[in-house]
Amino acid sequence: MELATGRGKLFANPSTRLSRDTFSAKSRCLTPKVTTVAQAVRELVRDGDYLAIGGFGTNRIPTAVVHEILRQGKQNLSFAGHTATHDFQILAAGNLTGRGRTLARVDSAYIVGLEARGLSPHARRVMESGEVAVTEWTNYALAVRLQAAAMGLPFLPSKTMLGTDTFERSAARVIECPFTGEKLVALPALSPDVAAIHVHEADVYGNCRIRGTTVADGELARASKRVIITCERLIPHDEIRRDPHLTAIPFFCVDAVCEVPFGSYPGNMPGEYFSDERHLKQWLEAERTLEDYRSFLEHFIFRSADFWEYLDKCGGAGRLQELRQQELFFQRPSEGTSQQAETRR
Amino acid sequence: MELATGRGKLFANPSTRLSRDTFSAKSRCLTPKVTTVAQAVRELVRDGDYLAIGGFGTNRIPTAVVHEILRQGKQNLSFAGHTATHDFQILAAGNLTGRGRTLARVDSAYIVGLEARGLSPHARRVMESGEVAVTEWTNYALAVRLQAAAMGLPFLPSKTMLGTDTFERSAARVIECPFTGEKLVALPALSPDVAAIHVHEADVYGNCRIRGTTVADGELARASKRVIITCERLIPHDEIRRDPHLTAIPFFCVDAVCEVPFGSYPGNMPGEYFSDERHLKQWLEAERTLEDYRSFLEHFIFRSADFWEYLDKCGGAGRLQELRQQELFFQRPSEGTSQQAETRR
Amino acid sequence: MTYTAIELMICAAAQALENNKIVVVGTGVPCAVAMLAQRTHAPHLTIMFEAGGVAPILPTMPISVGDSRTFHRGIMATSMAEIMQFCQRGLVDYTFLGGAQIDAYGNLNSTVIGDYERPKVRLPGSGGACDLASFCWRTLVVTKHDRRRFVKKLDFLTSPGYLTGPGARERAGLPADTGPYRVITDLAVMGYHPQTKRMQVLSLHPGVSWDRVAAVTEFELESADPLTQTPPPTADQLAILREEVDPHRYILGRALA
Amino acid sequence: MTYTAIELMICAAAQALENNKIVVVGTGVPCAVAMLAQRTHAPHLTIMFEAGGVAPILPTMPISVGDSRTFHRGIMATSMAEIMQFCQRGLVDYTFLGGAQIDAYGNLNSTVIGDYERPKVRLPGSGGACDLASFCWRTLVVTKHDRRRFVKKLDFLTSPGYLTGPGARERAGLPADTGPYRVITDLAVMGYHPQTKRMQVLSLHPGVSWDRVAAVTEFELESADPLTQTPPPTADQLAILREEVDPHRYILGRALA
Repeated sequence: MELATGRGKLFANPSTRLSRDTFSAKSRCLTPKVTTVAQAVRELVRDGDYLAIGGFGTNRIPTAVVHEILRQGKQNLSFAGHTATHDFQILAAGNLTGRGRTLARVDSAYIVGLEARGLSPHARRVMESGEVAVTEWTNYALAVRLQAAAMGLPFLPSKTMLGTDTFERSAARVIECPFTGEKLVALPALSPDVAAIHVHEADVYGNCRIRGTTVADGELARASKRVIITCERLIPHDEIRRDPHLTAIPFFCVDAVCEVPFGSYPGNMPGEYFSDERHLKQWLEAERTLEDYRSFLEHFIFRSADFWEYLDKCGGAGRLQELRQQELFFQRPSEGTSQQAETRR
Repeated sequence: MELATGRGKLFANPSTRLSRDTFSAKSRCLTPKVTTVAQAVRELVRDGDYLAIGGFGTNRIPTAVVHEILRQGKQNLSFAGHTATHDFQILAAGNLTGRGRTLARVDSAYIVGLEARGLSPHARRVMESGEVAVTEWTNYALAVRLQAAAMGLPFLPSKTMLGTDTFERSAARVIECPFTGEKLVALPALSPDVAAIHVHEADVYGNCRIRGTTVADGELARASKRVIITCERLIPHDEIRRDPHLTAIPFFCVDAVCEVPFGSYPGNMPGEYFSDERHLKQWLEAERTLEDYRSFLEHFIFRSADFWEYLDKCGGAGRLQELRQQELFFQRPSEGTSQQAETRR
Repeated sequence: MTYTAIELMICAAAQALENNKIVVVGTGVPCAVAMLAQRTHAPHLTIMFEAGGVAPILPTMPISVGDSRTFHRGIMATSMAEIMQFCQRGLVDYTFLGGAQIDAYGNLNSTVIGDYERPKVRLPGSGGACDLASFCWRTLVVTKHDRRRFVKKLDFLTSPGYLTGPGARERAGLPADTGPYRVITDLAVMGYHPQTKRMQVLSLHPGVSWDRVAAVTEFELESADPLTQTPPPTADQLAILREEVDPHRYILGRALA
Repeated sequence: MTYTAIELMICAAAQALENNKIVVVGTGVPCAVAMLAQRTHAPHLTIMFEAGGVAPILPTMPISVGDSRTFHRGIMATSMAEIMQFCQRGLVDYTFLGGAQIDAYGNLNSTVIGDYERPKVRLPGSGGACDLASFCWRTLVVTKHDRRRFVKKLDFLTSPGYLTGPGARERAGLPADTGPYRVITDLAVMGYHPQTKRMQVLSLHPGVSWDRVAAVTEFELESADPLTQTPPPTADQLAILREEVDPHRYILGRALA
């Protein structure tokens, strides 16, 4: 019997020969890697790269890096859209706004939506325009694809997507278990060219700690050829060595470390600050017409020199303290549509 | 071209149908599971079971459970020998000593040796007697087999064992990657009937914390049908909830929780106490002749009511404090052959 | 005691969850359902969120399935892969899913409206839905009942229900004995016929007629025998729902989506 | 300055390790080799242990590759699978292995002496050796040179060297460009011929003749051209080795195994 093959395009080569050669050449030197976001993006994100973003859409995301990718006008990227919500929304602003085409190819598990907050009008425009090639996956499928690359394997099996159009539009293949004959879906390894991940704490070498859920960032940091870390706080190297079982990402996976307090804003950072639902709502509203959206982007992104300026425009230290108190005392999120539809991703 | 198949026997069925049905029936109730080692072994270890032991041979091992398996005369077990050193040595004492046959089948990655301390004479006798069936694997292969079961898959691929007699005597199969054509070794899932794991801290429900390396115990706890936890200390449930990202094993994987301070003795427990190299040397020496060994076992195991009595016979609280100070102040291990050969496993 | 459609739906859905089981939920209604069940007949129902939160004590409704509430005082904060693997190996009993379209076999579409290549509306896609629908023992859907949603043919099959009917999941390679379990709408509670695997009405909500349900369902609905009436929420359920589960009326206060 | 055979072996092996690389070691001699390299020319050599220890600051020699010294003040304490996966994806440069037998292609036996079904001696088996020999870029062996060990034909091929010769690793499916790199004994330092992949003597230790090496090697040894003399340990190396790496003479004080 013929085994099914998805007809989606594969945007990254799963060969371990290629990825082993890349990892072989990667520096293992325990050397300080602290730099600015602008410098990190300039050196490590290249036109045409396959990009992946850590966190979970509006939670523990490296916002500053995503803004900077827009500001530097990076073009023609492939993107891993696993629960990509606000991060995807920002990247989509590089398409159809007169600044070329930031996104060219998307491996999609969850895109264009912001969970219960609704769909992003501009991300919809971009994805409905036909100028971005899409291949379908699921959140788990993308996590497994990263895991395969992290393990140094060309594929891993799973039991997801069987029998669906999601499979049909993926680039996965059905295989049979050599022991039991069970049908399985083989998921090709995904080794992004570059990943950006926001963490709670890192030392200057890139040893990182994450509090709370890790989503797929353990796998992502290990799968990616180049890794940019933004962190809420730099911590002394000695602190890492005091409790080595708390390290989530080791230094030899990391290429750049940027200290960006409130770096997940307007997203949530566990134990630090809650998401700014007011700003996220404002953003969604600004997207309704292209004209409004371009002014919004000019103001918040392109005419901001850096992330500090963006934070100031969003209410600065006072607003950030409110979000901090919401996180720590579980107050009701101020305003915002917050919870509109129960439809889950 | 014909793809190679190992000719070793498979001692556990990798079918996910079977394991899903077992996990479906497993209790998910947040109910206290504290019991004695004797009771846990009586209820959860059955003749003919596939058994696996956590830790790393002489590090963080559930010694009390292994002793109790001997004392209760469990028979005809299959065993996962991934860096099984002192744990294997204890179990092998149930063969050729007039108490039937404790070990019947062994998936071997590392057995009969105690790392630099040398080979166990009695474990050699047992394994050279022909009364135990063996299939060969590697440490990573067994970790991956557990990981496959933990993931709910019938197999996982790897790049180990290719081209070796280890493969030839395994029950693995060579497959080709459906994307790249690379040759890979398919490793069948291993879901032990019962596992025993020693941890630093657990609450009464079985939520566990491990300090330091986890070896393969994350996978083992998730792969196994029944899990016995011994812990250095019970801690309040609230303490688990204070820092949920420190939990290594969640309660719904666990069937019994036994508080056994110094439970890894004569092995090392990170941050708690060092291995008792003197006792381990004494043990190896007692094994030289069967007669000596039987008296040794009578004294230390069979005529001890429980683990407390064993600890008393080994020097009791005074000796334990010495080992504690060795661990915390890195004193020279007292006596013992310790480091005899550089041959690594 | 008066109650709203959303209150009835939440109470009816909560009844479908047994004690001592594990459920993976999203934000919004499913989260309220699980919280209500915990506070009534199922105190030992364990809640998980796909981003990695396990058994939180929810201080308030999460806004995102990855926000910090989802593991607040939880027993574990782990990874997405770990949660999915608990599901893949058969440890997770229930999940709640939604979608823009559902068909008679409980298949769901959350990817596109219109043609895939030139979509009228690009929706988010599977997210974790296809994974959860594949792995969990029982899939529940809580949704508004309308004809755009209950369709004969999906524009895109994102997440598997019973696919094309009896045995189709198993033939496709999905784990045996898994699949759609309940659909709870503002009009009725539906299950699936044990043989045909087609959606069937188990109970109509108080005051709702068969014809009204049939009129907003594009496919032919079967009827259970006997067809009963959904029990209205009890005063206890309503009090807990309004005072403890959703005191700020995040969910109870909004229009049915 | 006088030195022992084991001191010479450790110093010669340390010279083979470059700075800014990663090495997976076991206990005993390989651990001393890596510690000496760190304290001389390779301060940024990262040490890993297969049970999960990453980049420890070793307070004293570990007794087990899983004991608490192996992650003392390390940068990470993780799992065995994670360490092996660092290796499998090409991040680990060196590993040290041993065995009861080694052949001309650097294949190793640590499983049985005699027939597999009725072994004369049952040895531990692969442990992590076959994994590390498969995944790491370069495999080193430090061992006593004798005829029982340097054999024409292994009783059992536990861990892969170059298997049957050029291209055999790649044909078997092992990662390209990996394999045996150095064998350091009490008599000589050996590498492998770039074309034939057979073991060849790179340098003889001071005072050791070719015939003496050939006499304790069952297979035909090739010779590098030019064949040099192993540089004796420097005073610096010896001082660091004796005073810092192994002050208690755990390794330096024992007979050659």
